[in-house]
Amino acid sequence: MEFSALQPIEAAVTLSVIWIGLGTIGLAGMRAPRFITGVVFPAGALVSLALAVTGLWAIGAPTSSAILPAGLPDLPFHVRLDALSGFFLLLLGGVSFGVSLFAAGYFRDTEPATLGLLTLQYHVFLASMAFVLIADDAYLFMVTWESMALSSYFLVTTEHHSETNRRAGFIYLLIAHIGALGILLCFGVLHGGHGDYTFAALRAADLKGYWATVAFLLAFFGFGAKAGMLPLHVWLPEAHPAAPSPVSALMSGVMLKTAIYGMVRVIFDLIGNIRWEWGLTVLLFGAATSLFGVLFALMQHDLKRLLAYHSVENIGIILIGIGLAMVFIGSGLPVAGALALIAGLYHTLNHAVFKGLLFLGAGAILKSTGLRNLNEMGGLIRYMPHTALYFLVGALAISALPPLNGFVSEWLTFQASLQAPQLASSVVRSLVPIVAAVLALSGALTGMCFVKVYGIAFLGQHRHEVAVKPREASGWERAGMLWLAIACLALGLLPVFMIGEINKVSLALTGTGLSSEALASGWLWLAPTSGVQASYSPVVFLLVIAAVFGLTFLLVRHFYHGRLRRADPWDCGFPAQTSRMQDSADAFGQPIRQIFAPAFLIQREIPRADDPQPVFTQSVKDRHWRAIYLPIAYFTEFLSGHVGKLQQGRISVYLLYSFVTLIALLVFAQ
Amino acid sequence: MNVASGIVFQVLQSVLVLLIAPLMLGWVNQCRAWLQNKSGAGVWQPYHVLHKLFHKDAVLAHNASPLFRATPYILFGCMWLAVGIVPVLATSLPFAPAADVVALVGLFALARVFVSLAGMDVGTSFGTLGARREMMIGFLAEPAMLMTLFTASLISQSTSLVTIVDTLAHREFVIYPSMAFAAVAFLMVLLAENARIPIDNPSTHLELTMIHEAMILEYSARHLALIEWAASLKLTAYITIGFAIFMPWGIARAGDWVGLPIALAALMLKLAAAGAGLALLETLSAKMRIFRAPEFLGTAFLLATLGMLTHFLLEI
Amino acid sequence: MLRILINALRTGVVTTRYPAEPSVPPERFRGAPMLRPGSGLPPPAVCPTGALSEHFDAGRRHVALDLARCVFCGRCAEDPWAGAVAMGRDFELAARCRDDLRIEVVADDLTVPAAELAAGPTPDPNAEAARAASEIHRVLGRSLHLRHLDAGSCNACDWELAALLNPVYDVRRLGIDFVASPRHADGVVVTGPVTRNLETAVRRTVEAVPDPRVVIAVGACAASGGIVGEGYASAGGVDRVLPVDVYIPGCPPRPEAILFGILVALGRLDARRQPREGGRVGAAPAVSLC
Amino acid sequence: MADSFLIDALRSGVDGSIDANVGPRPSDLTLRLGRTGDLPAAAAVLIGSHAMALATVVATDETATPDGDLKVRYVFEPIVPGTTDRFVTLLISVDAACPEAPSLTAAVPAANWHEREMQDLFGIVSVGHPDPRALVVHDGWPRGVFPLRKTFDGSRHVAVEPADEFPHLVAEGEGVFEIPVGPIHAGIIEPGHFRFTSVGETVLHLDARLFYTHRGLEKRMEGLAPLDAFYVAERICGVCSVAHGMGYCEALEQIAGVDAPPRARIIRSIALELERLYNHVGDIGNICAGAAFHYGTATGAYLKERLQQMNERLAGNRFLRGLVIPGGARLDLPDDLLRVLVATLQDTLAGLDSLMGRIEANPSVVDRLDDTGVLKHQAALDLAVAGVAARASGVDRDARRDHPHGAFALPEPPDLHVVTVPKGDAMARVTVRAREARESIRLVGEFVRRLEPGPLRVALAEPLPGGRIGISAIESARGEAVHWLRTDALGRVERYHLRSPSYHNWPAVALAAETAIVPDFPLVNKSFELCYSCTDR
Repeated sequence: MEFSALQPIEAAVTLSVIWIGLGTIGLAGMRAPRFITGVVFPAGALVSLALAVTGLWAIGAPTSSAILPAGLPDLPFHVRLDALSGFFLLLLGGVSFGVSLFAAGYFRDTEPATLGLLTLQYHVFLASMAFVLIADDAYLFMVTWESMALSSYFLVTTEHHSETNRRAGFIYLLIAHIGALGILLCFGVLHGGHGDYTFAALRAADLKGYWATVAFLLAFFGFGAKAGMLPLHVWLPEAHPAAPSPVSALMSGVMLKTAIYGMVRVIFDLIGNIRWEWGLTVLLFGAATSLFGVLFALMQHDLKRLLAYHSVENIGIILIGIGLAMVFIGSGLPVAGALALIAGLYHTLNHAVFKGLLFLGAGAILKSTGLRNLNEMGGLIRYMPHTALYFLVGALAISALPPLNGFVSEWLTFQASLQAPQLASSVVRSLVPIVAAVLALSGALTGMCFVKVYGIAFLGQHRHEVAVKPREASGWERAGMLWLAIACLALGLLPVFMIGEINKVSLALTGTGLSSEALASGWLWLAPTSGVQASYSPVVFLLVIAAVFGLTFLLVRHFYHGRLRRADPWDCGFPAQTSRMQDSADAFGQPIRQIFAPAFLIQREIPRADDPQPVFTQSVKDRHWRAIYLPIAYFTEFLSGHVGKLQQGRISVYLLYSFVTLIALLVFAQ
Repeated sequence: MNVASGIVFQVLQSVLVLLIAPLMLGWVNQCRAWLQNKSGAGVWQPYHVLHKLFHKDAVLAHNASPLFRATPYILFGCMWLAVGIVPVLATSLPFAPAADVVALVGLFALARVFVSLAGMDVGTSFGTLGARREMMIGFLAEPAMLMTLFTASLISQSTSLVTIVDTLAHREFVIYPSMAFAAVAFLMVLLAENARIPIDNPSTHLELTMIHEAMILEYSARHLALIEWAASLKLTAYITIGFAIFMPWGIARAGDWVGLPIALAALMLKLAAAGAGLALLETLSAKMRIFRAPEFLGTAFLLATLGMLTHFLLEI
Repeated sequence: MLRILINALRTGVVTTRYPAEPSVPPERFRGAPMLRPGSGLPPPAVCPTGALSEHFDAGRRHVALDLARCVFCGRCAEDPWAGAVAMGRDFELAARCRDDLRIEVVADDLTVPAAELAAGPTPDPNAEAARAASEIHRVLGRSLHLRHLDAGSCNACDWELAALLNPVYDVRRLGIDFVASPRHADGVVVTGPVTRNLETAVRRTVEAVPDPRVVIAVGACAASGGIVGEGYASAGGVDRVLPVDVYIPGCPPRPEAILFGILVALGRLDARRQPREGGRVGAAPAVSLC
Repeated sequence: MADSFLIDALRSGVDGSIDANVGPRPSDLTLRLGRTGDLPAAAAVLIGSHAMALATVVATDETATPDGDLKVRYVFEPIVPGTTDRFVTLLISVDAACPEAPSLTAAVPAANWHEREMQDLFGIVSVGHPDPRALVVHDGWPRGVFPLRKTFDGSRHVAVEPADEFPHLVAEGEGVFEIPVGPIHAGIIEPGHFRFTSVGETVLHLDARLFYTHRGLEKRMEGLAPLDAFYVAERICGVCSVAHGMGYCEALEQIAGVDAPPRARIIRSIALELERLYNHVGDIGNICAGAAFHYGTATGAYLKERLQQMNERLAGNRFLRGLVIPGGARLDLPDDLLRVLVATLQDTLAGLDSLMGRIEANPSVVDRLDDTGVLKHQAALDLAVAGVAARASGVDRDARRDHPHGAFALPEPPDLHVVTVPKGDAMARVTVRAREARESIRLVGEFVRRLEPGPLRVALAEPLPGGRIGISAIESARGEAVHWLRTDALGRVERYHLRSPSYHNWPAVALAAETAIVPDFPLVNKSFELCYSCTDR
């Protein structure tokens, strides 16, 4: 009875505050690491679960909002929880549950001092993400946005003694703030100088002429920078690997999604009346991002960097979905738009789940072997079978293979793109399929990349002569991975339920959802438009394959026999086989290097034929550095000559700037 | 649709295709032998081979993982599902809604990923080398395949094969330029995906040049049998997909019992022709350099996309 | 392109029908030597591979010819022994047992019909081997995949094996094929005397073949060491390294001879060991399993 | 005269003494170096200023003789077309107690394997050799045991010992991996181990390890009566049976001081050309197999089969064994067989032309062959590459012209057109083979026309004169093979050495392969089509 009075928003706020509380407890109790790993993190995990439930609840429930008893004088914090926020809270809670469980095992061997701080930053990070999702005014949004950036920065630089990590952190924060400024200005434009900064006001404000487009562009690039969209992605492959693996999982899995949330919130909700030109922009940037992301992922032999580049790719795929939605809505096809939006959001969720899982898997490997370089791994399936299984699920999911979840969202995206014929402009109509082609290509390339990852890391012979045999991950860690693996399966096998939920989001956001017949087709059959047009049933899929598997197995045993003899691998009669005689990660990527050579910046030295000690070296770099960032760097250097006083290169200073700008705007607004 | 008849059709087709797939392979080999002035092993040889392989004792590498042992069964399952979904004889298939063309491509991708992983499992140079090449071919073939199928699906406004067949088969004959492009692209993809010349040489004896063979060098006995059978199923599946999209004539409508014998006859004729054509292609041309393969499949991809564009620009 | 098709069709199928129809080698062909009992038989020293041997039993000179060693050079059939030894045209010499390849005649007594003097140890019908052979026939009878194994041959035998795949012989028509991996194979055809440098490889390859499997020794070198014999670099025959199911004499055996041998190994044909003109002696088909 | 000029040049080139005498053949020259250290300098003079190439290197164990030393003969031959048929031998004496000889490899790359082989079989250390790894003897061969020393009993089997891994030469670097292939290959091919290092498909380095088929045949022949040893020589290699048998015979006939009668010479040459013909035709077919061009494979195999069936009718053996015999020819070619021969060659010619037409008209095949496995002209010269491989890289060498044998040694030899193509890639080697096959058909026709009735063979003295050396060079299907034979005091074979063309060509294959990608290696290999068995012996 008491509970029924409780609003989702209150629950959400409370839970986020509990997180902060847990963080402080962790800082306080840094003397007792066992307590932190054994209690605090599991507790945080439970909070995550509760938050997920709240989110699910909020999607169904009517929008609830509140005003926090905090904030600046006569500038209170507004919070609001609608279906969209609910969906993202669900994502945040669901993923962080698994990650926190994993962390409980993962951080066991961290030295207490670090652990205490880490716990604080970790939970503050979670809480600020939660607040970003429920913030209902630009002010609170920016504050939490910044604290999210800051806490994640500190997490990235946890191993701050390593130069590369510090550099990574610096680049991260730099680009994060370029983004933040974009967002800030966008709010400024939306605000247009009257009313206050509650989203309600911004929503009400109608922009005349090109100002709407300006706002869109600012929001797009502002959030794009955070999401790791091309060409603002360069921080991502630096920062994510640097962080401890659970944090990488959170950053890739959840934090990027807050950027997606912001994008959707601002463009669909605050700006409103979308134009298809905007959609096209998003679409094209999305396509480019996904293709480049996967191409660079294929070039990596550092597992975590590789995963980070895949985050770039998946952000691209999500953007394709959202872009399609905007194109359709912009050209007056709300139903198709809803389909595309649902595809985009569903992929947001899926990517959160499987990327979280994969980063946790990478963490497990790193912890038990101390390796990040694929060229030194191999044969891990024989030492860590559980991790191998969970990682396989994640790998299949990200490779968009049926019957797992990655495939569902890509399938929906394809279905959305096949609505193209309804479009009026023949140019857009024929551009959409090309984007679909790019999507197909990057999907296939992802498959190749994860065959490389899995085959080289888990299969074959162990390349790296480790003193101690790699150990299987601990119970907590396995629990975390198992949760996410199950999520991958569930989202893959029973997509209809989740799509129903997201449909509510779309209804709340755009006013339209899927067609009635699409929803009529029952839990078994996924038919986004109508059964006649397209349908897909993962369950039947899985059942048939499983049935044939079992049947053949039994029949072969029954009619013939199961005799088996173990022998050495076939070696052309040459006994001395070494682990050096299997493809390396770089070798596996070689065809791609060859085919897409123009995309990369390759330096290589090939030994001469008659060289007595031939040595081969090569490095593959990201063109964007040379093309965009170095010029800017030179320019800033040139500037810093003049405004050296401002340019201290210290993070605090940058933070100061952005806060000052923020306050200034607010004051000016008063 | 009458459920009972549907199930009968489904079972009938699944079993039939399962049984004639090796025959298809035998027929292709026989034609190739004839074109090489040989008397050939006869069309039934694949069955003898399968029979023998099932009888033999399997040999497994010491370090082979469960994944390695499971793969043949998974592969077989995937391919059988594929042929169960494609309307070969009739369009009334209860399983058909389980996967549209996109899901079908996904299915093949799943199989390819597993066989590649199995190739890398034991950790020999040939296995990994084969897996690398297979994935290289795969990632190029997959989008091309998707584009081809999209082009086909645009005409019937549906990605479900059943609908495509129903619309294309039972309407007055029209030649779509987009379909012409798509057909050529599809043929190229078919050759690549089934490890045929000019991409791969199914009868090669040189490890260094192998693609598909290299991955399964470690397999023996029943595992090998399943893989071979799955390969023939894959070939049949691709060819029947081709029929379903580009020459769906003769495929019986839902629950049309009278149409069944005609459908069967038509299928046999079409398969025989396709097999002979395949053998001829393989005799006429040589295998191309491994790095020409991307060009080849790139061309297929462009052709398919071109087909789609022509559809948008000319046919709407 | 079209020209290829036309050429192919114009040429038509050129494959032989052997073994369905017997094949007659040209008259200069040097097949199994035929020893005529008589004093004219050549001394062992004549033979470059030591295939000829003689021993005296009860004052009688026994001359024996080991077909496994013979390289069919025809030197023992040249003057002055042309009368005593003639090169026959029989090429279907494959046998399951080394001893079946021994021809022995009494040189200086014509009263005793040579056939009864099959002094060579009469092979006892080995039940185990018989069962093995029957299983091989049952499992591999209609599809035999072979792995070629060059154990140091002079490549003549290898070329003849390769010739089995050419349009004229096309062994595939008999369900026989050569495969890339021993894992896919049902047996190995070994050529060459097994050199020291290949001994390990030979063992490993046969080990890699799934059961049931056959080992076929093709050519004089593989069967006995042939012209190479035993030496610091050669084991002198495959059976010194691993058990052999069928020996195919010849230097090199012609493709049809190899084909015959393979079919014998499969139990699809019987080794033809019945007495011939000139006292070729051996076990009857029934007992040719050892 | 030329000799004195050459000798003076050498004398001025080296510090130690040189005593020169004629031999083994009247036209040849043997120069005994007083100081072994002079060897590189002397070799430099021959190769540099006198345009010669290394023909063969023969070591002999003469510890039993009064000299009580080991001797090494470095045989050189002129490579300028049209110079006289001659061999120049540099003879050095190596102390049996500490057997060391200076390495020529730096100056003469072709000497590389010869010196490594010497090291394995005679224990003669070549000082300063860049790559002194074992070549002929493999894993676990006992230390200090040298099979070709006279004291070693070649008839006893040396057991295989477990050994630590052979130090293959591989490339290093991030992501570099190795592809080991062989010794047991997937196809019906001879055994050899190839170790590629690569990142993906491009070959960074190739290290080939051969001599798996080393049967110790040279040792096997020692102590045999030369007439018995002939049957071994004929069986060193299957597809070079005629060439090697004939080479041995010519060396033997030199020692015996007899000449094979004209009819026999012509029959030998017919056999030699037939061997070349079926090899070339078969190789073209196999190259098509390498490119997976099934029509070409089948047609080539069919043409080859028809030729081999004809061989069987002519010689009673599909590899023409038993046609050649020391002292002449063993079998005559009566007119009816000659008619068969001419007829078969006619439709072989037609078939070959049609096949080549199909290949050249088929872009997919030509694309595979063009620029595949290029062997540079200079590399071919440095490595003294022989035969088709050399001529396809624009090196104009052909033993039939440079060292006339068989019918070419007759008073008025038939004119021979030596085919050369500059490009050095697989296509060039195919072209050379095709043209040479046509040339062979033409030559056989001419031989048949010249065939006069006459005796087939002359008797050789029994026993043969002792302590004599015979040397001969035969243009086999794969190029010039150099035979070196010496009889002992009792007229038995004391030492026989065969330097097959493949022996010099193998290093070239490794070189050419590094210009190609991994999956093209089989094609490159087939385009060279070398024998393992005559290399390993």
